[in-house]
Amino acid sequence: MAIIVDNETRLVVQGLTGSEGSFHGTRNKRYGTNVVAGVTPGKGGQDVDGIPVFDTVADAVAETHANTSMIFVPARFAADAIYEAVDAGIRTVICIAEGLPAHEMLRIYAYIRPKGVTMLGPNCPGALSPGKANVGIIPAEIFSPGSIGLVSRSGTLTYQIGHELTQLGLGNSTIVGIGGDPIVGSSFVDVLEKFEADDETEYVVMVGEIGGEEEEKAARFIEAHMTKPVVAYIAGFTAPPGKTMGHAGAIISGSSGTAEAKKRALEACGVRVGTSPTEVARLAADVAGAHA
Amino acid sequence: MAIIVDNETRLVVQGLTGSEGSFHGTRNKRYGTNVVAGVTPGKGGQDVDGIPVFDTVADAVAETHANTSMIFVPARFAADAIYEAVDAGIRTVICIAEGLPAHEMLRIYAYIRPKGVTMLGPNCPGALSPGKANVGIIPAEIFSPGSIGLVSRSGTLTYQIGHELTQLGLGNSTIVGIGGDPIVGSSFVDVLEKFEADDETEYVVMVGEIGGEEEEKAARFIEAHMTKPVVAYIAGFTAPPGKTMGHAGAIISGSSGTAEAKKRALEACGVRVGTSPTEVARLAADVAGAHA
Amino acid sequence: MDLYEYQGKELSRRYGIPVSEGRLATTPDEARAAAEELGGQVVVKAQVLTGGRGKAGGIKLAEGPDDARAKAEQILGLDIRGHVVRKLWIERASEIAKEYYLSITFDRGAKKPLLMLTTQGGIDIEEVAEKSPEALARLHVDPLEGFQPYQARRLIYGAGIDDPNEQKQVLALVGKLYEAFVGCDAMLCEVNPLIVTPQGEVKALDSKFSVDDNALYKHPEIAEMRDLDAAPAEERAAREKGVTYVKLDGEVGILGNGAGLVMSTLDVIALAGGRPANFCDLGGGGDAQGVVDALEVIGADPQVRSIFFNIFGGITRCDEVARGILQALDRMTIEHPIVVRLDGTNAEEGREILAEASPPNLHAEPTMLEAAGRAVEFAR
Amino acid sequence: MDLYEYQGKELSRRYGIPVSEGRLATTPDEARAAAEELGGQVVVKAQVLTGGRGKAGGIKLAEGPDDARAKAEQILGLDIRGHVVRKLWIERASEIAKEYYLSITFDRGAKKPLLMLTTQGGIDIEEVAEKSPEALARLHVDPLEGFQPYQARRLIYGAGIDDPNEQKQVLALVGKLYEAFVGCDAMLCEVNPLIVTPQGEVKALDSKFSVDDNALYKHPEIAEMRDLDAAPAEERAAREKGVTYVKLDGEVGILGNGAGLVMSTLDVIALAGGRPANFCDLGGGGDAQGVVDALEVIGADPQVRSIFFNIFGGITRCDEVARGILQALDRMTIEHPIVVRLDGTNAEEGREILAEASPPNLHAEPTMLEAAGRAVEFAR
Repeated sequence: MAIIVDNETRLVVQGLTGSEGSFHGTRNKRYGTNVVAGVTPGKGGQDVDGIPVFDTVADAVAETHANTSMIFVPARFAADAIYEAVDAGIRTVICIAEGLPAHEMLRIYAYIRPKGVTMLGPNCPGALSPGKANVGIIPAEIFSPGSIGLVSRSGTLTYQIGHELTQLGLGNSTIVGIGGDPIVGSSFVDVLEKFEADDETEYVVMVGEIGGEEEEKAARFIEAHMTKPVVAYIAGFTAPPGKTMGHAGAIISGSSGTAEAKKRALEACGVRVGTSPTEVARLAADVAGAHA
Repeated sequence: MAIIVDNETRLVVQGLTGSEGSFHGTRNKRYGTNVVAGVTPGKGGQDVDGIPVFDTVADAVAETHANTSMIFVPARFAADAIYEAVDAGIRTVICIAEGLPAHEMLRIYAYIRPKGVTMLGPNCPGALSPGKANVGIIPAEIFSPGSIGLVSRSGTLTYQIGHELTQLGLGNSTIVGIGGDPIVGSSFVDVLEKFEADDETEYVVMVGEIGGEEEEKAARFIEAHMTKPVVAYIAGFTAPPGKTMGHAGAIISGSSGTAEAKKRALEACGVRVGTSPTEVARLAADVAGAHA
Repeated sequence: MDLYEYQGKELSRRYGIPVSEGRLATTPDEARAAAEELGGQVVVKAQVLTGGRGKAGGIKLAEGPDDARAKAEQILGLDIRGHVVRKLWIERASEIAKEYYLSITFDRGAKKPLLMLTTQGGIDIEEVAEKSPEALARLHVDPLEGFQPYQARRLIYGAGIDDPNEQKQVLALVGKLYEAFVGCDAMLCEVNPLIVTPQGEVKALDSKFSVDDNALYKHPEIAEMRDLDAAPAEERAAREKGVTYVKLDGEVGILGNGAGLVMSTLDVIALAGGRPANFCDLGGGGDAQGVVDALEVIGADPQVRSIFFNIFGGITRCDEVARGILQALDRMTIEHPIVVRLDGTNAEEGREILAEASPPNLHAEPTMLEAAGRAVEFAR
Repeated sequence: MDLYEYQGKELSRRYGIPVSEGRLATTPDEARAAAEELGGQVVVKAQVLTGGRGKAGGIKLAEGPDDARAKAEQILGLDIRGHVVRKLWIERASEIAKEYYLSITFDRGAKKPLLMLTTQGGIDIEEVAEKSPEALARLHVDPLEGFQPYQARRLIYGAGIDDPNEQKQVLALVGKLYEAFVGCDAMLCEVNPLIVTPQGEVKALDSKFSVDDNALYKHPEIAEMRDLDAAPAEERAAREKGVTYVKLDGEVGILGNGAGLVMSTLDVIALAGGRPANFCDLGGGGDAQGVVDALEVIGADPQVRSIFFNIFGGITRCDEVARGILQALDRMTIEHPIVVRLDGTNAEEGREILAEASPPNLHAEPTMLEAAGRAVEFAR
């Protein structure tokens, strides 16, 4: 089964004819993802590496029954692209594009949530279900199929941890990058809920970072609702208070949202927390070994 | 059981201290409606005929567990009042106030619909479940308890038909005035659906008028989903095309929306249509007699 | 509230929608002066709140000032579907390569604004919708999402506009029209035709705005645009008195409370073999002054031969209405027979009050059907 | 992007929020002239992008022009929490009867804007929230619903403001502040204190705006408000080069790709017993110029003793990064030892490229932990 992307995924790439869109779109296709369409206004009728391009998402959905969209358009067109996808009936939106104004994302979140649309991002690396589908920019060669669900706010940190897992012989059901912006379409809790329900996932590794309170919420959710073991990693123990560290998500306000506070919250809910990517991978191996 | 208002109704009146609000609020209370609170900003702590007044709906809900709101504030404050009620957790909003801008109502409708809130109006006479509760301005003395559900876009026309039913010895489960504005919170279909599910309702009388396409939609709904007999009345057979007849709802555009077209649509779906209030009451009596 | 073309264009201009330059004129001399100011060819356009101006001779091309004066003379005073032309819009003539149609309406069924665009503009849109529905691109806008550029793109591709330069202009124009639609609390914004000039410029050649009466309090500058002289005299008089009145063709004057009941009363009069002379709704009121006002308006219609007063008391109390009727008859002289039906709240008391006073030309009837029959008899 | 008080007040004024009249001054003489223009008592306020100005002596009352000049001399050049005062806001002094607090923030957890109001203004809001939470009225705004007056009423009653005249002014002010919040794409709009004068007038005495960097393209006039001189020199240099750089206190210079990985790298350095000198994220890039730019910024920090180059290739390809490093070393002289860890996309190729060239001060390590240990050793 896996979550978010799998063999049932029929992908439309919004912005397929752009340089990044075509690079990653065709890369996803070569991986085996069922990339059925691209959308670029004014370029309907063309194709990119055999993938037909349409003027509108509605046309793409009508012709190809696309059910998932990957968004690779410039920031100022991204909100429009997300609305277009959702209104055309797309059920899963993966927004790689970054730089969306937070107020726009606020409205998008409020708009799509009651519709039951699954969204990752903006500013996220996408989702990869090894052996099934890769939607986004995650380097698939680092990962192998397996039973660990991996969810993270960060891109390269995810790859680092995935790499360490692979080296210990552990594979993944799905790797999910939720994105580091202040408002993203899916929270840790949203993804943990899906992992809990997924029959291919047996354990979960959660990769958080300083700022916000999503890790704390995840801790409470894990304690209350999860039967599958979760181990966690939090980045930013040495980040000084009040400094912005690149991710808009990683702003510390007051004492809440620190790595230490998050670690304590998770441990209080029975989640083991590693202090380095290497350690969290070993914890995951422990858990997997204990349950094997 | 009845629908929309009944013995479970705990009513808060927004605008209770105004002249209309106090007149109808206390009238509803005397009828037996459980009027638990009023709201008028700045008048919290006062009371109207023993009904406590609060500054905000949130306070009223916290103190009195109100679950239904009747809105009696001037038009330009009505949208705010509706949002206040819904955000305070009120599940049934009955907006007697008229004159709401249509664009505001458009946004309200889109906002409350996914929340599952039941709304009647704006510009509606309210709902009456004889012997249980009366919320609004319907003169209860015309009606008696019984098994006919009555739903209408018009106020006085409803009273006329109710009066004719009563004279034939027929009573009502609930009388619902949905309001005549271009955008109202509940359509005929919404109310028919509730009547179909209500165990006290055995037959339904629907009172429509020219304009729009709600009666046509209702016809299709009745054919597809209703087991209970429905008879209908449509006002406006002699209304000339293109003239506005008071209700904003009653504007004819082109050939659709005429009384004749609505009558044909209903009859095509097996609904008997009376040509006068008297005839529709007789049809209802026929149906009730046949099923008795 | 419907706006004239020139008012709609004024609003369009405020929202950045390209329109031609023009001047308002109410006399041939003003039309001449306007044409002089504008220079070159101008179009003289009757300003009336109805369609079909072109076919009725209300739109004419003029070669220059003198010709504009002459054309204005021909058009002023024309009766177009019952509307007498009293104002002209003189605007710089446009070259037309293509005629499109664009509108935003309030779709009450879907409870969403509806965008429509077709390249078959300039004619009746119902005809396009009926004969070649595939040529009419339609799209609803979710009111919480608001306008998004993709909606305009779907319309443009759907309607088959394929020139990139036109696409770009129409894209911008749809966004601005939607802004105007929301910003003015409009129920309808229609541009027909939306033209493309031989130079590829896209422009609104006509403009039809209809604004929500309930929202006029937010837009005093639009409220001021109301042309009080445009409505028939009797409807104007009624409006001033707060009575909803629509003139019809028959002989039975009708007065009731509530639009639904009054419409039903019209139908019942027709069923009884008569013809209603008007629609007149007292609304929730029914006090003496309201009754006087309504009776004055109805009585002023020379076609009226009898009056049917049909009241069902809800908030309106029948005893008050009865007193109102008596006071009204005191204050004014009504020649016609008046048939009164009172029911609902305090109906008994109301009937007693009338029976006691029993004015000579007033006839009480117990039911709506009987009362209608009587009123029709009197009108014969 | 944080705005200065005077900039926030400029935006406040645009949205109709009452603020005191004032002038900007960068020298004592300008402060004197400003005070003269304004007349009467003025307040001389340090403009710095940090809090605690009052306690640090950055806000002073002046009796007139000469006094304003004197006070300006005292304040200009002050170091307030690491921010040197270079600008002053001279504003007409206000009499203060009460000090309230009002803010709108972006609540990332609730994914909604959060309104907060308390009558205990003027001090640290976290303190109020902690010590008397019941005094702090809080309410979320649904972004699709937008601001509605009832929200302001709930705040006002919740905070216990009971003077009707104040209620009315605060009601209007909350609405305007929300308009500003949405209209400017702000992440924070804070008024502390919101004062009530002895005459009962409600006014924003301070103003803190923080605007979403991602939305600045919509607001060129706000984008222009950015004070390039406010950030530390090295961060400024980095920004100009498109590198995300934050100066820290340690000795190990750090360079990586992706904020999460770099934060993790900082932690791993600390675990290995070292102290990171900076946070530096190359982002998705990693071409030669990016590497040069980043190395220049890091190398300019005199505290740096070694550099840890931690790359995990995703979109970034390790071979390109390796070439970038070599080109950078060609173009500039780096004295410090550089430890490089390459993994992910094309890591093999990257390592080979480095091994082949093997510049003297460059040390490749296979894992992040080992590399961190080595970099810390070099920094000792």
